Amino acid sequence: MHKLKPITPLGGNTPRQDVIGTITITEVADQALASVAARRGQANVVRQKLSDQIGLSLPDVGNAADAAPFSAFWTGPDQWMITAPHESHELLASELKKTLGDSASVVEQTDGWCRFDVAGAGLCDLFERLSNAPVRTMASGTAIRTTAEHLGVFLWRLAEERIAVIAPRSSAGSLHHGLLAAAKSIA
Amino acid sequence: MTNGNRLKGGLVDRNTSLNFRFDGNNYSGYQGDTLASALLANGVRLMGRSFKYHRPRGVLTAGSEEPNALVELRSGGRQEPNTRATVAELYDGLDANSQNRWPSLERDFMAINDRFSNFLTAGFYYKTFMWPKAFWEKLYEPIIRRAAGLGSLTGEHDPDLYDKGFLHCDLLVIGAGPAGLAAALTAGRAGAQVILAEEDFHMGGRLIAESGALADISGTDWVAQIQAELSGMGNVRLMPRTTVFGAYDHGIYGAVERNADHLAAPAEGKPRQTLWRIYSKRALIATGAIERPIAFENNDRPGIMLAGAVRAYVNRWASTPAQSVVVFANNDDAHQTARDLMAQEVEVPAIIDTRPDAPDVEGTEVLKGAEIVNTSGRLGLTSVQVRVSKGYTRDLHCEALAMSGGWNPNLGLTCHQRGRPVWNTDIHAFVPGEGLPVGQTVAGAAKGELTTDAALQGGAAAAVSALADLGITATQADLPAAQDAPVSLSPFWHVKDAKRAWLDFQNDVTVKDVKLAHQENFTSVEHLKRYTTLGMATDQGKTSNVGALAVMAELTGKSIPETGTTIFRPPYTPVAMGALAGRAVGKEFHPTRLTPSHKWAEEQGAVFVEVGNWLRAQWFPRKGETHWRQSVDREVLQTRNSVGVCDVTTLGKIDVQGADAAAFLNMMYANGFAKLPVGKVRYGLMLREDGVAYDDGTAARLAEDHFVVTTTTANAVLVYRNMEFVRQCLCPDMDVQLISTTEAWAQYAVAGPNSRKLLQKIVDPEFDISNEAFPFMACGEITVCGGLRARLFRISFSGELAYEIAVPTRYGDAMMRALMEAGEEFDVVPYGTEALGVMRIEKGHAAGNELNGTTTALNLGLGRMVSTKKDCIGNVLSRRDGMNAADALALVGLKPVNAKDTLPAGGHLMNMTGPIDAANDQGYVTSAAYSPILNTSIALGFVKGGFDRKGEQLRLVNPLEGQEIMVEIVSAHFVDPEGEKLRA
Amino acid sequence: MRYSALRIFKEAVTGHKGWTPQWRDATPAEAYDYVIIGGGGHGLATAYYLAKEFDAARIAVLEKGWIGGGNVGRNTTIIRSNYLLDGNEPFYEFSLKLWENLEQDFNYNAMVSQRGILNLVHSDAQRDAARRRGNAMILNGSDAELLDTDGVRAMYPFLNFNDARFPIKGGLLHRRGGTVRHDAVAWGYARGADMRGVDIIQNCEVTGFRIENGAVQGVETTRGFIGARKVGVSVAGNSSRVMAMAGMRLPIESHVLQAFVSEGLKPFIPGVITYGAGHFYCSQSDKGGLVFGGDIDSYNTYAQRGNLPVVEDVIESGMSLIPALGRARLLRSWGGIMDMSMDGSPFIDKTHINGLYFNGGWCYGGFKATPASGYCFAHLLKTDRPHETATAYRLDRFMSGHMIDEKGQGAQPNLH
Amino acid sequence: MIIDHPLLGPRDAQEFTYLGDASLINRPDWQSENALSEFHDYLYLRDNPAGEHRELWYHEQGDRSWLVVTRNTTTHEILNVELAHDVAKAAAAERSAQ
Repeated sequence: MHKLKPITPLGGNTPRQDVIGTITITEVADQALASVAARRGQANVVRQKLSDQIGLSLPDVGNAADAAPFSAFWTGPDQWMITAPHESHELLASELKKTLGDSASVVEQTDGWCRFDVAGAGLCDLFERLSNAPVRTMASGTAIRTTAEHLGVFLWRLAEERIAVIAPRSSAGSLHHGLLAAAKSIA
Repeated sequence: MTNGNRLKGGLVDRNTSLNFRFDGNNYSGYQGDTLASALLANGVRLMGRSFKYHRPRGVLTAGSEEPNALVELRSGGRQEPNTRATVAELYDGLDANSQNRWPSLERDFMAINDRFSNFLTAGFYYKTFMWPKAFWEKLYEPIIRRAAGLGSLTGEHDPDLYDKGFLHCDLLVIGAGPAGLAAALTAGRAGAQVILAEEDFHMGGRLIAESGALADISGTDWVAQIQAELSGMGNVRLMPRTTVFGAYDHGIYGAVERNADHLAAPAEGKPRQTLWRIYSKRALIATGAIERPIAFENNDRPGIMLAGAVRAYVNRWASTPAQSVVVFANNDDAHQTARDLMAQEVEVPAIIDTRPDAPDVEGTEVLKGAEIVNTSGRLGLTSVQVRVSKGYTRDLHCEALAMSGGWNPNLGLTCHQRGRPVWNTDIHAFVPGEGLPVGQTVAGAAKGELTTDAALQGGAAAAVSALADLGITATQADLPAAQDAPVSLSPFWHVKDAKRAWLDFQNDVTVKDVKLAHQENFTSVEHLKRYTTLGMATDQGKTSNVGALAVMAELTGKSIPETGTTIFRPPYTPVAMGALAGRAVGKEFHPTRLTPSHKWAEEQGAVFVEVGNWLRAQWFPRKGETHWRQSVDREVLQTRNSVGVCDVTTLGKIDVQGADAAAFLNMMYANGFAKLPVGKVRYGLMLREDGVAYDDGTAARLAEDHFVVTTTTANAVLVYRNMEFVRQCLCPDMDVQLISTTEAWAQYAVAGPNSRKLLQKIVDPEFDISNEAFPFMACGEITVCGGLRARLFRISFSGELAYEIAVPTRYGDAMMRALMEAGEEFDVVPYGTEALGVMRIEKGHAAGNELNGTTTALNLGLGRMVSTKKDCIGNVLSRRDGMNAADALALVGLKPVNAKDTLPAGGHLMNMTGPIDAANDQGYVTSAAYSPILNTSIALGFVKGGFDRKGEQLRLVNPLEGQEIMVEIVSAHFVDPEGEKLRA
Repeated sequence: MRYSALRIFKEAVTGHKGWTPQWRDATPAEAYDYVIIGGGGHGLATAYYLAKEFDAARIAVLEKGWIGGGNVGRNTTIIRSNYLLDGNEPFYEFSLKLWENLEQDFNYNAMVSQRGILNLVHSDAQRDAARRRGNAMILNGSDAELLDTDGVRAMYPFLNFNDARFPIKGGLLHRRGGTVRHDAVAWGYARGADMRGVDIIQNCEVTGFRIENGAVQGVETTRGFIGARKVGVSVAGNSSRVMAMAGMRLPIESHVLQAFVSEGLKPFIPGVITYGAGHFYCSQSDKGGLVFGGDIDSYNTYAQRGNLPVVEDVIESGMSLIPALGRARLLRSWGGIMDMSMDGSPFIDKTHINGLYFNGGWCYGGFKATPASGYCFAHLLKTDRPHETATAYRLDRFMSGHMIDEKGQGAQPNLH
Repeated sequence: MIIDHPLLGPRDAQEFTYLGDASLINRPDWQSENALSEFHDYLYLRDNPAGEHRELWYHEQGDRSWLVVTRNTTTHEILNVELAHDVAKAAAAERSAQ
């Protein structure tokens, strides 16, 4: 095993957590990500294979789906992002590629992104200061790609009082600053 | 000072006394006061000076339409000029100053303008100040500029925070007067998502300003009841202190919420204001009406106010402008002002009504068919001169005058798109016409229905109908009985033969100015406004436009609607720039992108530079180095002599997969990619469809159906967008999938003769990276440091034996440290963008300065790369004659004839003889650097026909900085022109 | 009537009874030698110079609404001669020289004010580009100075030198650049043209061209047919609409550019500043309003209004450059329709139809070009040859590959 | 503005990048006899109508779809939104059928 020590998107050795008022903002670095894009005309094959082999039924437009330890959310026509714990599935993309073969293009995306899970009462007050997404009417288990703090982000509603915001990793600090500022503003 | 003009009752909290200062004097008021109401209560009528003539002015209105009472509020970085005293909420310690006067509000030197008003008519400046020619800019204009403007900015940075956000609703109700409250109540009870926005800090509109709006309950009490019910509804959001300022496309409204303007300063971490973008399915304009003045001689003295405003001060704020108030009107509505004043025992010497048939009012005399012909009082009204009948005038002593020429629907937001108001002959005012923004309706006084009853009923009905459009069934809320007296008004715009009768108070536009505009053929409304500056002041002519139009109509002999109409532009009232900028200020203006080695580079003391949104290490100073050149030269030399490492993560990376991936890249790049073997990298040039080069990079073939493309840092987003365009729109039948992986991989260039040796210590031993096994332009998926997945590319930007190695970003920091540690024995150096730039210039590689969006493959010396054997973006149009001239610009190297000269990028090139001017321009220098290897300054540049001019000498001219340097045209490949090092 | 200080004095003491219309409301004659379509700045200037410099007879300007109601009445009033490319800079330098003598020339104070324009730079690459541009300006007879950070600070101490996301590293100063009272330009040209016999016909919309045997005979209008030997079209954002009536498609798209003005303030910004790291440029009018703008809204439109994202983008840029702006208020915003060309540069050219001439594609830079555009168009109309400073502004330059692309953005109008 | 994305529903136009006339989908044949003039007309000439306009928008901050939006350029009313990929496929099918 290699000896290289990872750092989190915010540059720490361990993920950062901030509590401001009722809001908790947690840096999440323990999830592997892989994009799956069906090859031409292969969308049904991809759905079938993932359903058969890992029990994951790929979600439709705007939605997410879970089949522990995997989750998936829709990112574009015939495209999804699949997540799984990094600890056990660091090579998620390779695993999926083995499963899917020539039916899909699979790309490792784990470190392309930073993720903050924002939780607590007042969640919607916070996100309506960051994004034009209609967060108050977003159901649990839906995901939307939009902008926040001048960044392209995914907002993934994990639960009534929990939203994951997934943004380009290099801008983690700016996004985090925006989350903190909005949290202070509503605290 | 005492609150001598404070009356009984009102919505001020007499238990909370607040101290404040105006122009250095101390006063006190109550919670619930505005600055204007508190000043009036303290007997202060003089609050400002007009823009042009510096006339003494008092408050005219009780709302955001105020043209006169503008002050500088707060001080230092928080000083806000032109704050309307009528909407500034009083807080303890408020400090305000009058503006546009010197040395004091009472004695204003510039009031001399008023004496010369005969010379300063509308447009006078277009006709003079032209002689002698130089005097305009040297003398006249500086004087005019100094005199211009109202309040001032201190220039200090605004210390407050601003927030921004987005709201969604079924129904946005704008205005919480009777119409708005009835609508919100109706929609709220129906379960719709409702936002009720009110610019005032107190909901209720005229309901809290009038004494008898409702029959069986006080307006204030009813408002409190309804507000309580609405606050209890989860589906209704009440937003007081929120001005909806603009109606934008598709039901989007801009609004600004003043979170902390009623406090001395916002609390720590809290915003002063919040800008909201409201996405509404339907919107209801319930913004009420604005009263209009009457133009007569000297109608602008402090103490002369709108009648409805006087009622608001009396009823809501329990302050009267004076103890003796005359009323002047053309309608019944203003008579209520007299009643309300008398009920509070304020003397009303008379009501002057222009209508011969005006009704009587108990307790005062009504002078019917009379008009005011002049007023007195330099700093405040002392009397009015009334023409009671022809040839007979009478002086009335008073300290305030409440005037009313009728009411104009407040229809600004209906005009922000294409809506043009239409004239309504019942109320003699413009009402909203056709072409309202989609989804918008209007109710109440804003629609021209001026009674309280009509507002309540109309508001509720409008809500029912708006929700019906959305499939939501609502029933009209039960509403109280209300005042429903019909509007009784006889149009009266101005008293004839006045010398100076003001229409636009702030900008000092009088009836005479309109006459002059007419005389000079500025008769269209647009010309009138521009020529006289009517309606151009901070109130956008809310109280003046219609009156001026009426005067123009008289002059042209046309009706008012034939003469024109007035429209308004966003914002409805002026909006603080801070709110429009939100959080995106200072360092947060744009997101900052950090590279994987950023933390490590910081530890090394690197100097960083902005490259787009990225921060990259520019160079790494070492102890003892005092000039950046020392660091950069060292980094270059050490890399060329041994080995250096540079973070190149910022280059765009796009993963291209699919059965047609190779065919797709063939379309994207000017050169061919179909035959690139797996395990190899190729340099590629991308053209725009117009044949101009715009990006270059590499594509590595990892499998038959899998490429990784790199782009320049600057163009990563653009190239990806273009690729998606080609994929989806031009080649829809290809099997290709794209995704950006720029951020997923930390990528380092390892360059220099010892780079292989260094990497051999990092790359796991099962991967042979010897020259034979892994030659120039090879690539492969490998592992490093004992099993970490990585990608290795043998490519070189520096011209040295070099590699780029990529690992998952989270390990980028550790990888950098590992490379440094492994390289210790070779004296490895990290190098920054500056050394990178020097080495690429030495090698003659084009970069952003050369790929400037106007240069072609031919210009860059890459003409042969553009394949004629296949289709690709840009190949057809690159063949146009004008882009293939014999003397086309050619990328060449330049070196100084005198090795000590420094070549400036941006210099132009001239032949050795002949004039130095644009006609003789031979080209320009794109990039320049000091080459520590060659011990001289070198440059790249474009020279006309330059490929055939090697060895020729030119003059590099830089007249901007007074330079002229002799240079020689050389090959752009200053180092290793044969590329032996690359392949070593 | 000649305007003078004496005249103002006389009128002031006699009750301003002597002022006459600044231009007549002419009714259309049956035919003219020259019909100019478009009573904006360029159209009026064309008529003025045709009458004054080229002795042309019988000229009419047709305006569908009121003169000066288009972009000349809704811009940010900047004049400058700081272009990079050979096809452009001589023309804009010619224009600036005409500005410098305009008021005496047409006896109207348009308040030409050369308070300087400063283009800020924020990176080494931008400085290199500024140097190349500054040198091109000087080589074409214009003026330029390269300032370092301290030089910028000395002129504008209130810019963000503390916590700027993109630090100011200098600027290119063009001292002869400045501002003009824009409406006065339209009125001054109108008055000057009117005095020389030009018929200015308002509320006269052109509804078609009468073209016979490949030659224009005149125009159909809402006020009847008007014959013309030569017709010049100068209608900015409406170029495509008007030229479509002659069966032509143009390398032009119409886009909206928003502009903004703050409440009146005491003197704050002496000259014109442009931000190099965001979409923002700003000056302060003689009345005290900060006049500023940024980027176009980016989509094709004929609606004279914009949307909120661009408003926010412009003001974010403004605040990041001038942090004191937070306490000033935005008073008004408006939109003008820009004839955005495919390379960002204009056209002053004949068409394939005899007697039909086209002037357009000014993008959002038309105001500063007004005098030279009018002059060069008049020159072309009268002589059938391009003026020496406007030879590059041809309609066929995309076919021949001679683009004049200052920004290097290629054939996408919303990027210029 | 709000664009009613065929897959995602109403989205703020700010998430999109605008390109221009949807005729840019109909790229000429590079081997055509008149390729130069066809490409000139394709790339440079525009109808630029005041009224209905079919135009390309890219959902850059969304699902990365290119859309063909039919919008009135005088009112900004949006009349139709299609996936450009579908439009391009149909056009390609039509071309090959000819």
